[in-house]
Amino acid sequence: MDKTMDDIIREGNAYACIQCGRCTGSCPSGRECGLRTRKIIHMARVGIDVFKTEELWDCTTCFTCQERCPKEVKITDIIIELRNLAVKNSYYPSMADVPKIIIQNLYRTGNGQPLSPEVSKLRSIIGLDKEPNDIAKDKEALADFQKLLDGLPLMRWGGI
Amino acid sequence: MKIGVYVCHCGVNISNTVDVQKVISEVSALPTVAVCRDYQYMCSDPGQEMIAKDIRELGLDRVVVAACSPRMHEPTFRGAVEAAGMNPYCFEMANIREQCSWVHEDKEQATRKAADLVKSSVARAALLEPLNSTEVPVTHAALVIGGGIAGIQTALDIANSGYPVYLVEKDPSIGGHMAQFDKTFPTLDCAACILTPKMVDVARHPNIELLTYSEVESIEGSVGNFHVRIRKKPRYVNVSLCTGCGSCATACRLVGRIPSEFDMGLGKRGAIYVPFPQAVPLRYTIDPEKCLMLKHGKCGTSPKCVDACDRDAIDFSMTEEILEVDVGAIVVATGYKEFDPTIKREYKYGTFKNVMTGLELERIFAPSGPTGGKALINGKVPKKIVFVSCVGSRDKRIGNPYCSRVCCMYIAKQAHLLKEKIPDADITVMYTDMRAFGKGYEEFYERVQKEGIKYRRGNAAEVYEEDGVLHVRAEDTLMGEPYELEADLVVLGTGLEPSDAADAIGHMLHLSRSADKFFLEAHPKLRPVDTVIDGVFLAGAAQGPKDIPDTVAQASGAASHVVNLLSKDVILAEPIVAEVNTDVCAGCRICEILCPYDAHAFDEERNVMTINKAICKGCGSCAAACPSGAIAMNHFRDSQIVAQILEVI
Amino acid sequence: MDYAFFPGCIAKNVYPGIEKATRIVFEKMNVGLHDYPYSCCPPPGVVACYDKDTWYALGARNLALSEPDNRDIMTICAGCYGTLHNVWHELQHNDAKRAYVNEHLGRIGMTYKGTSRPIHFVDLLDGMRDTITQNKEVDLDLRVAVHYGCHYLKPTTVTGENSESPMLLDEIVGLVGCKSIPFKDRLTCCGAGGGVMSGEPELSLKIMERKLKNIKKADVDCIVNICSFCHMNFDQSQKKLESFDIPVLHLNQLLGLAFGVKHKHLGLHMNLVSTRDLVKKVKGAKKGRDEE
Amino acid sequence: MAETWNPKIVGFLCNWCCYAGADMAGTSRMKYPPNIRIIRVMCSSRINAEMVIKAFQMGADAVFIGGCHPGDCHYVDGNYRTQKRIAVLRRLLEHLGIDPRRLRLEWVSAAEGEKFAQTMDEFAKEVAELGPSPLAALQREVL
Ligand SMILES: Cc1cc2nc3c(=O)[nH]c(=O)nc-3n(C[C@H](O)[C@H](O)[C@H](O)COP(=O)(O)OP(=O)(O)OC[C@H]3O[C@@H](n4cnc5c(N)ncnc54)[C@H](O)[C@@H]3O)c2cc1C
Ligand SMILES: Cc1cc2nc3c(=O)[nH]c(=O)nc-3n(C[C@H](O)[C@H](O)[C@H](O)COP(=O)(O)OP(=O)(O)OC[C@H]3O[C@@H](n4cnc5c(N)ncnc54)[C@H](O)[C@@H]3O)c2cc1C
Ligand code: SF4
Ligand code: SF4
Ligand code: SF4
Ligand code: SF4
Ligand code: SF4
Ligand code: SF4
Ligand code: SF4
Ligand code: SF4
Repeated sequence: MDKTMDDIIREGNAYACIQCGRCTGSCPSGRECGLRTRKIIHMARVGIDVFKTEELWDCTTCFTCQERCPKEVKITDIIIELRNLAVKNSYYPSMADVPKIIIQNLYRTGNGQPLSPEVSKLRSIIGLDKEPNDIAKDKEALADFQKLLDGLPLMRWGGI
Repeated sequence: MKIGVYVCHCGVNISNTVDVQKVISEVSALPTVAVCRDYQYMCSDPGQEMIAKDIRELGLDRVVVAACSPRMHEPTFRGAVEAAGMNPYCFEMANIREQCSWVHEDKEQATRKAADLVKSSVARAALLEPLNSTEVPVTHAALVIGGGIAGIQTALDIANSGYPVYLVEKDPSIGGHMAQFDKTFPTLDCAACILTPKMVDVARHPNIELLTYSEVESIEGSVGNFHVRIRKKPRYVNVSLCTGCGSCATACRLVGRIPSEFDMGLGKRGAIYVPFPQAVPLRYTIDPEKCLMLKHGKCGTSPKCVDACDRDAIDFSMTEEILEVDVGAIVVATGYKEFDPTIKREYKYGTFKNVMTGLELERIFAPSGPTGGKALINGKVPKKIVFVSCVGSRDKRIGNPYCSRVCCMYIAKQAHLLKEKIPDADITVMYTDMRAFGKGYEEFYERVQKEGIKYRRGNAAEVYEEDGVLHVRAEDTLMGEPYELEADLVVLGTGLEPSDAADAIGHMLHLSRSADKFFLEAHPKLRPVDTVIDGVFLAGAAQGPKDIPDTVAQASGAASHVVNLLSKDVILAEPIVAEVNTDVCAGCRICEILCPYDAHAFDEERNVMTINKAICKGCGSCAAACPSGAIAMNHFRDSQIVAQILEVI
Repeated sequence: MDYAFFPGCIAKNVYPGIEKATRIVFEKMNVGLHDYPYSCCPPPGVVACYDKDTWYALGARNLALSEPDNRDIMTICAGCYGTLHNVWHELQHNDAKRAYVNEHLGRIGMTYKGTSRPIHFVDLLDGMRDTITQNKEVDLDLRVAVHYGCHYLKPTTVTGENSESPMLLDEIVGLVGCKSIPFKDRLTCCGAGGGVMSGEPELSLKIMERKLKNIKKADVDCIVNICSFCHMNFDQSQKKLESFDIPVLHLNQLLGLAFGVKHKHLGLHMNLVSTRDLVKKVKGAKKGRDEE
Repeated sequence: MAETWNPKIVGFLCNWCCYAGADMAGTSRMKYPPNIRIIRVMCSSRINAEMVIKAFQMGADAVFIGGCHPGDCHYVDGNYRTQKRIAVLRRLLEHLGIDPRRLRLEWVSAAEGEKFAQTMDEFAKEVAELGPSPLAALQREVL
């Protein structure tokens, strides 16, 4: 189900953008960095390979821009799709490296944020099971989960 | 049977998609078709002449034109065949443009469909019967609904042509929104100076019956003969006694306690009031929702207004009156309402007092307004002012995808007026695009910039307050930098929506709405003041957002259409009506209850139904239901429809 | 009432006090919470941003687990809710995606039907206001800064919430005697989402710093959140920034205090920012009540 | 059948709303599949069961009836009567072995060109999925 730039522009209504700038004006991240949401949408709709820009990874996906866009441009959805496209084209900057560890954890334990021995101790102090009653504990479920992940595209693109 | 068939290329509009020659060769083979030709533009003079010549020389008795929609040119061709001596109802049209060449891409299939449609029209044409229109007299009077500048201009133009006009306005005074403005763009004329004389003309015009504080209850009938019921709401003041002196208003126990609608709630009035000093008619009205006497039956020991009125004009026993009038034509001029920005929550309208709408600010400029024309916002002179454009317009999220056309310019006007009143004010307009397309508009925009108003491209994202100061957040899209401005006044350039009060009128007249919910004109370019309902016309912002020059132009256009209609003594009524074959009718009376117009009358003696031709509008509902097949729906007979079905499958 | 309980990995593996508080509070309110072999949601900022299809499939696996028992799924984190609810919503509308997801789940003998709905616990509390009041033992009398969390509110086309002026959380803290104090930009993002906290910690910290400054100005006793991820960001960032010390409570921890639960059972002492003064203040309030 | 089967749809459209809406689709150059053949009537209430059944008997795969939105009928309430009639007619069709989904009633206003085009798109697809009408097949055999 790989999407092309064209699909992303069309499905996200990017062509309808009137460059009003309400998105950038709303963006909590752009206030602190070089992310210009409007510009991302503009670059996308005029056919620039915007998935190569690093600013794409500055978005916290807070959806404020998408909520306020008067033209119903699905801005945040587009940003996420563009990131997918970037990953598929091996175009992710260094900051996207850290999440790789999270993906490795996910595969190994079923949780992006795995249990540490310290927290396990803390859990028992406050009267919880040492280990949460979840996938990490249920070996059968974890094996299935890994089998599921093995066949999913993330493992192909995530470069793990 | 000799049928002539004419296939139009419509330039290339049809022939690009439909293989006209192929259609011709298929249709020519039909036994009833005597001649089949094609032509570049059938509706042009030579095209029409081609048909006329064939009628005369070949003795055609039916004509089929395959071209655009019959809603476009059926009247044209009916006229052409009639001029050549054929009954106009023996003419039939096949729509191979709007419903074929323009909507399909596959040439082969479009050609197949076009051929089917033409054959179906030929089959129908063979069964058409000559019909004769009946003449109906025209009532020489008009109704204008809505007393804004549109309604005022229309009413004056019609009245000046010598025809009586009923002008119905729901509010106590005419004037509409224009009366709320101090100055108007782009020339900055004083609105009152140009509007008030017109309002007075309306009141004084011998041909105009002004019905303010009134609403249309119902409308029946059709072009030439509408029967209208108008409800006059009680003013509780006898208008023939009241001199408009205003003693009552100053005396009213509630004076200065009720938010004035005209002042957008910024000013206060009493329970007995005129909306504004130049109101027409200048007669007082008591607000039944607020007046102590009307609500509780008691106002102190005695109503102060009554005591104050020398003319004994106040009359609490007044009740509403129903007025019935007959008119030949109707103009709908119900105008607009301002978009309510409360739902654009990020702008905090309603939360922060210093966030205002465009219309509210208009009242601040007005010498008769809540601040007496002084630039005071909540008691203070604002120094930092931010305008926000396109609030409630060009916004799909809230369902108003259209541009409101006036806000760019009224923002420029208001920025100018504020600068004039507060020379040291720092004024910024945050905008998406600047639309200054009218005569003198771009020039005005430049003038305002020269005066020091800053235009920054990129619209406001949100408004917040910190330590009592408003802040507006935006991106300057030309620099690509987000920034924030402090403001002690934020003006929202609110857009236009159709008036709520127009809903009921729309239903009464069966008017269609366009996607923007304004009333739909008969053709977006060529018939912008007509509706598809004969005898009903549109003027002003009821048809779509527009400024005053465009409103007035359209109003005069609507008036000329009305006058055109009223200048005739009779018009022809379409003979497309239902008829009962009394030999077949079984007297079951099923049809009777179906007719929305009560056109049926039962003949007890003969035990058969009859239909009054003058009342029937030709929907065909009764004909569809008659179990005996006794009702013939002229021009849409069962046999004619079935013949079409057979051909299209 | 019975729900499948989706604690999410932060509440399980980083701030277990949140998991504990949730279990206690909901038990007191007679809501049954049931465990399933859940994986993490998976995180929208990482998995969705890398590959959305994988996100749908893993999300659907979680959603499908309680389907045989006909249980809706309660989440206590806006991030988990964001994932599960968005996945659920998309699969509700998008047949192709649903088929895709089921094709993959089929490989491990599962199917996704869409019969179990994810619910954010605050929406659940909305309907249990009387129960909250009945369980209240301490009138907390605190000035709090509430934080809604972006993915609980938005996108509104999916959540159906009011994203510009929500009041629900303010009202709920009000039920236990707290006063929600308005502060500048109270609805803006905490800076954690979208993989920014892990991928670009400095940017994330800048967004948070601005937010904390605004909260500090409002002079509150604590920050109350409804998202374990925001919770972690608020707590850890203050330690990194060093100039703030505003205690951070997940709403369930706040409710726990109001229900008279000992702060140690709520794991409050595990926060990086000390909650000692806050706990003292609450104890004082309780004493005050006892003496009445 | 040598040629590929294309659903045949007969459309009855009221003059004031749906027919105008179909015109609007044309004026706006919206594209939809060419399966429908439109017959114009003044009001959707002009259509009766005989006409619809006739269409099916003659080999139509589906029938579309278009009228004004409730409250907008040019003849006050013709569309309500149509709606009632169609409900009865659907049952009758079922009786005759015709899937009632082959008869579609839709309100389209004069401004809703987009809705008309979309409806045509959808309906053509739906009918294609339903396959040739059994009655139409019968008709073809007889011929
Ligand atoms: C803030 C603002 C500033 C503007 N400034 C300018 C300017 O400077 N220059 C300019 O050219 N244009 C300006 N405009 C646009 C201008 O207001 C319109 O062009 C003009 O008012 C349209 O006139 P109208 O008669 O069509 O509608 P309206 O002014 O809306 O009048 C309609 C009238 O119909 C009445 N009515 C409605 N429904 C019914 C009913 N069912 N029965 C009876 N009566 C009914 C209403 O009460 C009203 O009196 C401005 C608009 C706004 C919002
Ligand atoms: C490139 C272009 C594209 C456009 N596209 C559109 C569009 O898609 N839609 C749209 O709505 N509008 C469009 N317009 C605008 C449109 O052309 C005008 O609105 C319209 O033509 C104006 O009509 P008119 O009759 O006033 O003037 P004209 O079309 O200019 O007609 C004036 C007539 O008067 C004659 N004339 C002039 N002087 C005299 C004289 N002294 N004596 C006798 N006869 C005289 C001229 O020969 C001419 O025939 C477009 C304009 C341009 C330039
Ligand atoms: S808010 Fe929407 S329309 Fe405006 S610039 Fe951003 S994407 Fe474009
Ligand atoms: S979703 Fe991303 S781009 Fe949009 S406002 Fe939030 S951080 Fe900025
Ligand atoms: S006091 Fe009497 S005459 Fe004067 S305005 Fe009032 S009602 Fe009219
Ligand atoms: S009766 Fe009393 S309240 Fe009513 S208008 Fe007269 S003075 Fe005012
Ligand atoms: S006129 Fe200007 S402000 Fe108004 S909607 Fe159009 S572009 Fe926006
Ligand atoms: S001059 Fe023409 S192109 Fe330029 S803004 Fe005006 S209408 Fe548009
Ligand atoms: S339905 Fe037909 S048969 Fe019955 S009364 Fe009317 S015309 Fe006569
Ligand atoms: S055709 Fe319609 S309007 Fe005419 S008599 Fe029959 S039901 Fe009445």
